[in-house]
Amino acid sequence: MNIIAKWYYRLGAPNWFYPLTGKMLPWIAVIFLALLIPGLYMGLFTAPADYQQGDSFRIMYVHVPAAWMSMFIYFAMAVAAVVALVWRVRMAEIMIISSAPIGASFALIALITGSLWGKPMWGAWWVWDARLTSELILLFIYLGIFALYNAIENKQTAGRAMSILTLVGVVNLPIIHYSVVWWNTLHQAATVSKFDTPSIHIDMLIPLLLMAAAFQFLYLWILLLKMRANLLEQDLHCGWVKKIIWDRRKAHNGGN
Amino acid sequence: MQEFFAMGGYGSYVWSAFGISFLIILINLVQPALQHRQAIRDADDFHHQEK
Amino acid sequence: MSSLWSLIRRDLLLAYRRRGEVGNALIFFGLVVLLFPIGIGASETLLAQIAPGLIWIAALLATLMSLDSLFKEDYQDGTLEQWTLSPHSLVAFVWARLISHWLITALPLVAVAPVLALTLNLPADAIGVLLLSLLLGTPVLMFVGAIGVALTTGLQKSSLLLPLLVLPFYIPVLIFGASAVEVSASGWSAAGQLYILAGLFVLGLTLAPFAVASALKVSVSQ
Amino acid sequence: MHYQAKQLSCKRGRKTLFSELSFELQAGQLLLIEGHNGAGKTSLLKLLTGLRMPEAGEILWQSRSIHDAHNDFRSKLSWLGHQNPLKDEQSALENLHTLSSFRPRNSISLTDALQEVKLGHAKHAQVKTFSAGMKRRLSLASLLVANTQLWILDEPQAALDKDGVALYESLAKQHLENDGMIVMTSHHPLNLPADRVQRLALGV
Repeated sequence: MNIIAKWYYRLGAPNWFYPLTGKMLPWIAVIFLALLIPGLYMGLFTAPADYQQGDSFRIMYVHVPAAWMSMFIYFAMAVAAVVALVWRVRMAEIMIISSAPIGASFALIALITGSLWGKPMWGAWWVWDARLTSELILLFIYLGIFALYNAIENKQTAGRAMSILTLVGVVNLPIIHYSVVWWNTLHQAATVSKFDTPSIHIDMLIPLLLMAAAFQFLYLWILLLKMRANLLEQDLHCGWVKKIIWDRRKAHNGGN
Repeated sequence: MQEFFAMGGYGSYVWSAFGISFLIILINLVQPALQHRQAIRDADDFHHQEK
Repeated sequence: MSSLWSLIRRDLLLAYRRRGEVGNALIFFGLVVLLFPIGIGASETLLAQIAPGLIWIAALLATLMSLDSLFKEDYQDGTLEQWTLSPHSLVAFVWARLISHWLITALPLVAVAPVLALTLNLPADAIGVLLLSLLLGTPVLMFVGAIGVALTTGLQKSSLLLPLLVLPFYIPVLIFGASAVEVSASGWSAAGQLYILAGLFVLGLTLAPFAVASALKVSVSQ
Repeated sequence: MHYQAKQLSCKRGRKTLFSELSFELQAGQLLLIEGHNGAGKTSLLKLLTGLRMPEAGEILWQSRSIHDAHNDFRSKLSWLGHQNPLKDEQSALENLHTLSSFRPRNSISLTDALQEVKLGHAKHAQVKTFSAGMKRRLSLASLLVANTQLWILDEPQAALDKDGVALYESLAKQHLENDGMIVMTSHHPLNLPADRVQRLALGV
């Protein structure tokens, strides 16, 4: 079995996945902070203020990465859904249910920061802008996926039902987005789209890329935390959890 | 230092935006940790009886 | 393989023998439309302005309400299991069931819509486009909604889950349906919107049954 | 023709219903699955029919997995669950016609099948007016009109009176004699030739 298949197979086994990700967590957290701190520093302080929006444009440094992440996480979930449905990999289903709340949180961040960014410029907390509206719909799709999984007791069927819904969602997302964009142009005076990042100056771009990379590792960090918790919760009665408990107890007893 | 917080008059918007965002992120980090600790405790109880 | 038509005929026969239930979606449609003038006030100009969106939203909600009974009975009495285990493809069963359900519940909605449109003072020349947009749109609502129904059929408690799962996917149909009527009400041609609706129609009718079939297989394995 | 299960295991929620369950069934044999309620009988039947995938193990028909795409398992299987797949507003004949459309047909006509299960007189009556025993017999009639080899039945004698049970036993005997196979769950004692019956206890 070549190396990729071996990895792929072992990654699917909880008793291998749980300890391995346990070791990876600290490193991911460190990389996240290493990207976040400079990104925040440059975004808030050194990047020049925008000639039009002044300093309120700095909200972009959390709004835009969050919006990108909410889309990225959904497509990652869609890939996991294909894996879960075609090869019946349970770990992929755990990844989807663990990613859904994270995606919803990023969508919520994008919505809140979007309205905070819009308030000083147009005086309204909520603007039916194409991007904000499709972000709101994406939030509802995330909540739907989460609600479906929790409504079904048998986790095996819940995982498959959720994977199907995720795939149906990924087919619909582009359609929803473009119909909302079209609907927006119909109902609003044709102004430049409000959320296009302004013609970006290089010192403005670097913090944005840093923040985007930081959010990627943040997602990975929360995802692994969530997956380990869900896995442990679901496999409470399994042998591999018993082994982990006994190892912890041995280490604990050995300690004192 | 004072004008730094003012953020050119938009201070309340910028800081509340960053504040709320990191609050949501914090919740997303704390919740799985609590869930994990609770799962460990449940597993401990379950596997304890079967000494 | 019993042909598609014999399946549809059986469903229609069954619906005919249960005439009582069939009118529910229709009554709901009329009621929702009735609520708006009462709630928003019956000034002609205002009503005429919101009429297109209002009729479409009422039709959308009525279709959604009628979807609950799509597979529930077959799931409970075991017919769905018989279908899943038969050598015939489940997609054919889904096709037949959705067509017959559309004929039973959605077609009456489309027939009644012009009358309601007149009560809302919709300009007469928009009625034609209203009918066409509903004829193209309600099947998509039904086929896409059926995916949500199939996913939640296995649940004992009929919760509010179905609208939460399905409404986001109704948005494109609502956008183009309502604007087709609105544009034609103010005299312009609604060809663009209707073509897109036709596109959604074809997409829905060809892809959705496969998703419905695999969702039913999941619900049956509960 | 043989039907085999190897090291099946199935979980409901966190409880393991059964594991390492295996059996082998030849033509002309009956597998009787016994066990108290909640022991997982119906879950096992869902695995055996292929409605649900087992956590571990596999089920073979003609030594090929029943989930194999090009496997004729489903055209050789008749399934009857706990409920009767009947529509109250249809007559007995209409219901039987629908049920017969699910499986490849054999030469027995619908009316003969109804006579065989002693429902000939109620051919055009709506199932709404039927008693539970009559509904069960109507569902059993669907087995007679299908050209299938393997019957998987979940408590076939449920709601049947003494004559009904005797009727079912004769149908089963007849099916086994012409090389049919039956997998069934039951609470009632069953008088069928012992050499043809294999027993499997669950949740013991």
